[in-house]
Amino acid sequence: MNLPMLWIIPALPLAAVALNLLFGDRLGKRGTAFLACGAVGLAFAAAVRAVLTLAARSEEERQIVETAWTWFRVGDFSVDVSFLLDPLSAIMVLVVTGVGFLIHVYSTGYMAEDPSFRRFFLYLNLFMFAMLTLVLADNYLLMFVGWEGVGLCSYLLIGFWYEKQSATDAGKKAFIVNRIGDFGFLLGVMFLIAWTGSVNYERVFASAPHLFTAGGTIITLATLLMFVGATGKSAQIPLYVWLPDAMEGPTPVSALIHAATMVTAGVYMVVRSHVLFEMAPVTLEVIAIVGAATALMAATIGLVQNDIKRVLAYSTVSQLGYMFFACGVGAFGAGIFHVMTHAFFKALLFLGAGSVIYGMHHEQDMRKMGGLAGKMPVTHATMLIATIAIAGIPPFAGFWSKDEILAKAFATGHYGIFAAGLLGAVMTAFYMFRLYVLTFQGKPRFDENGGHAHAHAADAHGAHMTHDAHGHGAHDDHGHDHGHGGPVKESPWNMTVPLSVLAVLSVVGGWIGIGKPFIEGESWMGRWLEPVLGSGPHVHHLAVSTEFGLMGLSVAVAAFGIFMAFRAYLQSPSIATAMHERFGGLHRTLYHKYWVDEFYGAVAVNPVYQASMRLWRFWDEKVVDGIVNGVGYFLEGVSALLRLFQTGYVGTYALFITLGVLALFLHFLRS
Amino acid sequence: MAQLPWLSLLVFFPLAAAILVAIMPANAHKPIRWWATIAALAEFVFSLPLWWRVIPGQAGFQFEEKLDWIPVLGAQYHLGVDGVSGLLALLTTFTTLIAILGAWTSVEKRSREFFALVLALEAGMLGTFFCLDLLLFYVFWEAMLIPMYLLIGVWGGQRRVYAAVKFFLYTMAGSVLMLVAILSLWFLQKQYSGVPTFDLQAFYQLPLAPSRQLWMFLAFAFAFAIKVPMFPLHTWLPDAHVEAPTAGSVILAAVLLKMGTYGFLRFAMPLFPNALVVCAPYIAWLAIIGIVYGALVAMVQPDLKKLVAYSSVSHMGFAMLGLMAMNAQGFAGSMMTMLNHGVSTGALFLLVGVIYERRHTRKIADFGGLWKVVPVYSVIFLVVMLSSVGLPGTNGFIGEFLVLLGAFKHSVPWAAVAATGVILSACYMLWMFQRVVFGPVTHEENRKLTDLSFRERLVFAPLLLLIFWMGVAPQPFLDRMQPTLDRVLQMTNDRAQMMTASDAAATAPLASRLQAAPAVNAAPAEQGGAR
Amino acid sequence: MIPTEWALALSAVLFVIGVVGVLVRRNALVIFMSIELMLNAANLAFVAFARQQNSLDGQIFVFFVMTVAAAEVAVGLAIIVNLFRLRETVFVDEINLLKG
Amino acid sequence: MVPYLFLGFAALLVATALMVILHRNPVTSALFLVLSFSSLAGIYLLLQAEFIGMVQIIVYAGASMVLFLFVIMYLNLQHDVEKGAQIALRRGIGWMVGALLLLFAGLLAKKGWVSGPVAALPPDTTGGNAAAIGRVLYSRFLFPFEITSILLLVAMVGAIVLAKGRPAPQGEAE
Repeated sequence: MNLPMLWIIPALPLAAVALNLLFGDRLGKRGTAFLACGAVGLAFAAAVRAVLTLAARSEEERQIVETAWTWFRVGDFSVDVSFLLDPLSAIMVLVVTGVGFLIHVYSTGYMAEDPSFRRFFLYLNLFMFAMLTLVLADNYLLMFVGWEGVGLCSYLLIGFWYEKQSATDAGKKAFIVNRIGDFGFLLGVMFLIAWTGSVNYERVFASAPHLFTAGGTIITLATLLMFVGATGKSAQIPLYVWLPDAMEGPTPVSALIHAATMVTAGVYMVVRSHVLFEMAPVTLEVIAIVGAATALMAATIGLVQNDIKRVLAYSTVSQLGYMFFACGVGAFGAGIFHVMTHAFFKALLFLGAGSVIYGMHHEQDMRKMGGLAGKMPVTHATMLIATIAIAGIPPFAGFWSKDEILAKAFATGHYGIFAAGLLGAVMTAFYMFRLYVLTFQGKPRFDENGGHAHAHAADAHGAHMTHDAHGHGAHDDHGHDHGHGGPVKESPWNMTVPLSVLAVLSVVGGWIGIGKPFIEGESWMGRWLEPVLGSGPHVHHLAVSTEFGLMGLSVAVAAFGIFMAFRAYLQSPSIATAMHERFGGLHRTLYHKYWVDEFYGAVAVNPVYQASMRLWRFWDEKVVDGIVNGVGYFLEGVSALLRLFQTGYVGTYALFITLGVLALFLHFLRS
Repeated sequence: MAQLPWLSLLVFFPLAAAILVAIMPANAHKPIRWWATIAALAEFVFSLPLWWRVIPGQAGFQFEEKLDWIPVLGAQYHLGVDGVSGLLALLTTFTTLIAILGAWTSVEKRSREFFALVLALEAGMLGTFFCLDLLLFYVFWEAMLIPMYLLIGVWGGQRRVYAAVKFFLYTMAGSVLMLVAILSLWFLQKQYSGVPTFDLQAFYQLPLAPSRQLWMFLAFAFAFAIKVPMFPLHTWLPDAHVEAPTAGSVILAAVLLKMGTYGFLRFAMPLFPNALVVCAPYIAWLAIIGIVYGALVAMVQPDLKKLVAYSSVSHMGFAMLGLMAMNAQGFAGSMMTMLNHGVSTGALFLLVGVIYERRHTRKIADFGGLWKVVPVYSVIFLVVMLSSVGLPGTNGFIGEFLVLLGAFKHSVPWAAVAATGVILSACYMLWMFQRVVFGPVTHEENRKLTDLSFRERLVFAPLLLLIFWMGVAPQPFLDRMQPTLDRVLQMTNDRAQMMTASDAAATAPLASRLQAAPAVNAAPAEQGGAR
Repeated sequence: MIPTEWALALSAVLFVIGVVGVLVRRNALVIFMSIELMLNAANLAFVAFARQQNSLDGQIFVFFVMTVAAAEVAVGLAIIVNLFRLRETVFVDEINLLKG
Repeated sequence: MVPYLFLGFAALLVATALMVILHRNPVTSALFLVLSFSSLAGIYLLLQAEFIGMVQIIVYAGASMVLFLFVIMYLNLQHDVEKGAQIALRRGIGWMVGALLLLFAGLLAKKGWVSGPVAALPPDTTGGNAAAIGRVLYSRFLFPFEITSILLLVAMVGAIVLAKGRPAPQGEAE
């Protein structure tokens, strides 16, 4: 057993960053790609080795802690840079390095012709480092390092094409919105420090039951604040607004950061702190409601978006909502399970979308696609798998996790949330298959001989909505000089291979979570997580018949959604058009995402800006400086008065001298 | 004792170098800057032992030097160093070297006088940090003002005279009050012990009736608050920074502002602990207002330097808040924030100076798309900006976090409001960065910008190194400052209790020489709090 | 024997005449003469005291005062001449170069 | 006899001094000043300051006043015009202040008067005091005396430089 083995995992990508910085200009594209992918591949290998080591231990000992050094120590408070591998972080680290590796490989194809190839991989590796720090940290503060680090990389990668205003805007928005969440998270962590005196998970969780009263104000406040952090990172109401805009980044980034890994950090954090959250039922309730509301709201918005990546973005927000309400109803294991399956199929969806976009020469508007199934067979097949997975059809991965969440919600008596989840599932199936149909089925709505099918293309719906306040559907026209023209064809191998691998995972990935009605006892996943999560959220187990009933219901609604999508967009597009016309106002509201961005702009961004301007122009320059300058002017005025005595005539001066002498005489006379 | 008067040498070597530079031929630009650089480098190397020779565990003053200065008054030439002043002195010598290197090509007129003044300023700053005699402190404090005044007034921008006079008068207004307080301390000390002295350590032993402390504390606090600068007294800073030459801005931000917080830590707080307890909430709220206010106003600045200047107001608000929290984390955080601010904001000013030198404008609107033209510059800018924003892993985070933690332990609302500064700092910095570095190149002039020269890279390399060192492994810094900070904290609390206890009895003979202050609530500093 | 008081009284009167002269006249030359009068009033006092104390020191002082007065006259008149060349006047109320 | 002489000289002195400041013609003023200096010299003689009295005649009444007259004539000054309300006001203030000064001085003198030690020995008046002054001047006061000579030299140079005026504009090649 040659420890250390944990710190090497985040260190590998970091080393790649350093090497890239120092020697990147001499490596060339191949070298850079090799370096970046190699580092992440090695990190994956190291992670596998570490997890195997972990798995080899008995259940009680499944925890590896490695302390690198003391970060800082002030008074009685000290923070270590130390890493923790337990079953929970094991899942995360495998997902992150595994999916991350695939996406790195994919990126070598997708970004092949970008002039900033090297910079892209630099950021990507940096992201891997930060994300691995986040999941491997053994205390909240080190987690916060990763937490902010991924935020930074997200910022850099969203704004990767920095010459595009909308991209840098989106990056900035992501960072600032995340910061609002971080503000909450930081305060929450401070509550923990103030009461428990530590940020170390083990110590906090061990002492929490003695220090906090379950359901008390303090623990509720602390967990709520931490949840604010989670809403920022994981794009929940009210801080979800940055994620759809984040689609300005290159597609592999969307896949890696905004689908598979970073956005699930909030869920990970909540699950990691489940000991605390379980002590605060009010917070859990809030999480459940927020999660369900987000799942529904994002799904409704996703119904009408035309940009392929935006549909996926809202779908991600919606799926994150599922994860949160899983946590909210106490099904932390189910939440993490969904994190994992979602990572597989959503990464696949994004990469598939990327492949489509790549094939379509950076066209992202689904209204200008169609009929790609034959032209891009691998992409089509893998995308179809992922779409089925997310729609929740057994035995694909998404079914198992989503069903577990819904079942847990039902079992814990959260019927309203269960209903919302079910409704969300219908919409998910609908909009995902809408995406699939519009992209791969039907007739091509573009010039098949190459070139863009610009706005003349058949516009199935929403033509009246070409006005676009936020630059949606902007193409990735960022100086790529390739492929404006030429027929649509399948992507190269380094893009299709990752797609295939992820497709396999999207099918089989859910099987580890097959539990109760099919096998005896807890699912494999549940047993694996037991050392961390305890023996499960002790819900009254449902009868087998109920379980099967719920499954049937969930499959049924998914099938209904799929059927509707095919019907409205493939068989008789008139239905879709008719619906849009019938519910124009609703459609507009959805298309404009309930005008939330505009609302935030009106109530937060603009007032703050205006107020700042006033503060500066009025308070600083008029009031404070006015007083300062006023003192100056006052003294100047007094001096001006005194100056009147300085006539410049010697006679006057002589008179004053004499008067002075007289005064002196008077003084002597009086004394 | 054959010990070298090391601290005196540290203080007076730059002065000697300044004089030597000043008598060089006026138009020998090259030799002048070379010699100035060599002097600053020698001084820095010479000060490096402060890092390891000042023994961290030993809390008191070390390397003390004591000579009679004005025996009648009991004023002494008394120098000494401890963890806090040692670190700040290191920051000073380091910053001066960086500033001189950074100003190599930017100063064309009267370069001889310029470099001489920078070196003289260094002497003044070091003296201020080292001296342990209040009269001497006052002398250094004022002496420091003159070179800075000239640097702004002669080498500044368009409104340099206004800015220089404003800077001078603001600081003077405060320091005059401080002088009065120093003198009244002296009288009280003389009455108490019969021996006239300005010695700081003697004052540390002087019991003062809580009712009497308030006015003296306010006088000290006013002087230091102007220097920090705290919220309503900050308006000299944007003007001074905008008009000052780059080197002046760097030194002003990196060191001069620290004089204020250092003054609180060394003088105002331990000397007048009971008054501090009364005033701390007000000062803390002013600091918090400063944090938010500075950030908000920074957001709307059209001028790069002004933006950085207002961000200084915000950052120094953190430093003050940490002090007012009156606990180990707050103190350490405050001290870290001082060092961080010195490094990060100094670097920011240098960065602004670099493009100013090339383009002769500081308007944000005049830039855009710099990443394409000057990538190395942009990357450095990015790192420095992130450190200023307080990204974990860079130095900024440690300070901010510790301050917030300290504030949180003292009062949750303090931390809650102050933490919004974390959001706002991201807002103004990222927005500025986006407008300057991202986007397409909108001004043709910017296409011809040249990237950093070797000398400039040499300037930024140590700054970046420090940013990461202090962010990743700040413990060496914390180890050095903590014994001292603990001692200050201990002393402040002890004195507060002692004087509360002995208010009526022991200090009765002193009578009410100073006007009695309003009744003092003499609860110990740990009040409210999270416990 | 003349009482010292008499001489002092005379000195005072002479001095006041000088003062009045400075105050009421506008001709620089006459003002200058008035100043000479005041100087002489001082000299008179010196001499009177010297006699009272039977010491020569007072007279020596007078001697020095006279020297200084002579120098002053020379330089002062030169200044007045210069001023006249510049301003074509010797009236002090037409000259306010001292005004700030 | 001596007191009467003193009173006579004093009256003459005050009268001529008043004429100095009252007469409109500067030449006349100067001439009255000569007269007043001469009477002062007489008073000096009465006060047993023979050397000073002589020097007063030579230096003041002689040299200085010649200079005055020379300047007045050089500048070709006529009667001063003293008209207008402002000048009248000035005159009023001037006389009032003068009167007040004299009054206060008198009051002060009345209020308290330390007469100081009176010489024990009667002053030696035989043959004047020039020799005695010379002895003191060249021994005890030698240094101030030399300094005075330098002062005079400086004054001389200064007067010449000042009176010479500025060089003609074309001389300054700029």
